[in-house]
Amino acid sequence: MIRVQEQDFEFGTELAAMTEGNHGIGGVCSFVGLVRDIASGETVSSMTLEHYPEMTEKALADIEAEARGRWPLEDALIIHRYGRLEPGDNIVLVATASAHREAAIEACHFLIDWLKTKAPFWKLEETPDGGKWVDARDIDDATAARWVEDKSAFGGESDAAD
Amino acid sequence: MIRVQEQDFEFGTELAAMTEGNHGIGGVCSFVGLVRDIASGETVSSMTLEHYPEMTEKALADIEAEARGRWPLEDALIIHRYGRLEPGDNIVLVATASAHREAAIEACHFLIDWLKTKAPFWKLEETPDGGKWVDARDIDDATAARWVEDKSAFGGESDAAD
Amino acid sequence: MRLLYFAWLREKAGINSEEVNPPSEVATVADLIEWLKARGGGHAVAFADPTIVRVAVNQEYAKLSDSVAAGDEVAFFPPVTGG
Amino acid sequence: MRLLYFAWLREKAGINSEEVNPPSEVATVADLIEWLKARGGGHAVAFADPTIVRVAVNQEYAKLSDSVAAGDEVAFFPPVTGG
Repeated sequence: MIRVQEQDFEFGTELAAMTEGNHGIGGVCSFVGLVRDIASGETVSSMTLEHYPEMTEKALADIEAEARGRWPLEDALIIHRYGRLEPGDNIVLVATASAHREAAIEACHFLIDWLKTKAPFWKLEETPDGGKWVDARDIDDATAARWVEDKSAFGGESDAAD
Repeated sequence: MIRVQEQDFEFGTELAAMTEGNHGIGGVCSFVGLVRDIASGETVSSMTLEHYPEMTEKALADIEAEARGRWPLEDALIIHRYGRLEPGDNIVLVATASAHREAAIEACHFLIDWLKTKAPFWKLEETPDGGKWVDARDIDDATAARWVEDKSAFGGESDAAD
Repeated sequence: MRLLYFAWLREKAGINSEEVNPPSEVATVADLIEWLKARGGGHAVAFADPTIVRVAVNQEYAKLSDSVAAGDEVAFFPPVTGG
Repeated sequence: MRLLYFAWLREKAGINSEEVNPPSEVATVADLIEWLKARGGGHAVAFADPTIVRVAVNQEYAKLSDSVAAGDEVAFFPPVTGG
């Protein structure tokens, strides 16, 4: 499931909902991204996330479908916020549930890496020097590219087409 | 922080406590292990975790210290339950917080892999055929061994002795 | 053809969205960018370095060589930073 | 010397813990296991295949060649399955 929203989320509630009543789940892996109060050595007072609404939900749904094709998941969840956030605020929640811990962990890792390079969001950080658009980092492309070549143990055995 | 306890935990509360007031955290990765209702094709009605109390806390603290030495973590948490559990019950929570998402994800993955092979717990599954001790799997040793050789980007640059 | 601009491309172009009717020689994303640059002003600044511009055609990521046609929605933006 | 048994080793040995005073020739973990096996009964069953027995001396994982001495706490158990 994917959700794109301005309001906050409560991950205890979200994760409990994933596992509720499904006793085939052996592991749930989650990642929460938060706004830091410092970036590149500068104080950050706020971060505003802009996105491309007509495209975002489709892009996130494609990323979720890719993960479900690669790993045997019982459930997958992506919640991505937009709008103005402050340090300590939640930005994104990714969670994966599987019978097997490796599948849950790898799929969660994959989802957050691909969000970085494939989800149409842009971040404007407010610093003492004014607003600065966060640069995409080459390292993020490299990290995401790993999932194209280095198939995981599960991914390599998957029937899914890539 | 590590905790070894019979009672359940509520991971929303635990994760919120990790990030509360620390705006240097950019990512929190967590893994929850749960009791499945099936194992090796057999129905599991309960799982009883036995442990070695005098050793468990020390072993978990060593594992946590190893992770903190390898990755730049703002916080790390391991909660491991013992006693009689039923399908759907939580067994273990591992959570890591870092300024950087890769550090949080890799450290979380490391912690759960090392718990499998280094934390002195044993699991007795109740099935229609009676009680069965869960075998340690060779795959778990292989997975944990990866962290000895394949140092991560962060781990490889760490000052920590191994 | 509907054009959308995001993040600093939006700021430099000075516009969120616009409807355009490029001439028929504009057949690809690259052609469209050159045509927009030639309009000067904010567009010339926004597209000064096309290598750092990312594009989506009808909400799908596109390459410079991909086709564009009347009725398409074409979005221009910097490399994305989701997550 | 205090001995502890866990999981199926505990069940096979038929005992949780015991105090023992092995002779001075028992210098290593391997020696201790052989001495315990020689006692027969549940211990012989528990230690039938020493390669699948794991050991901790004073709450630290130990190898078969590691030393044991009076006053030590020695625990025997199957490979652990935490997490």
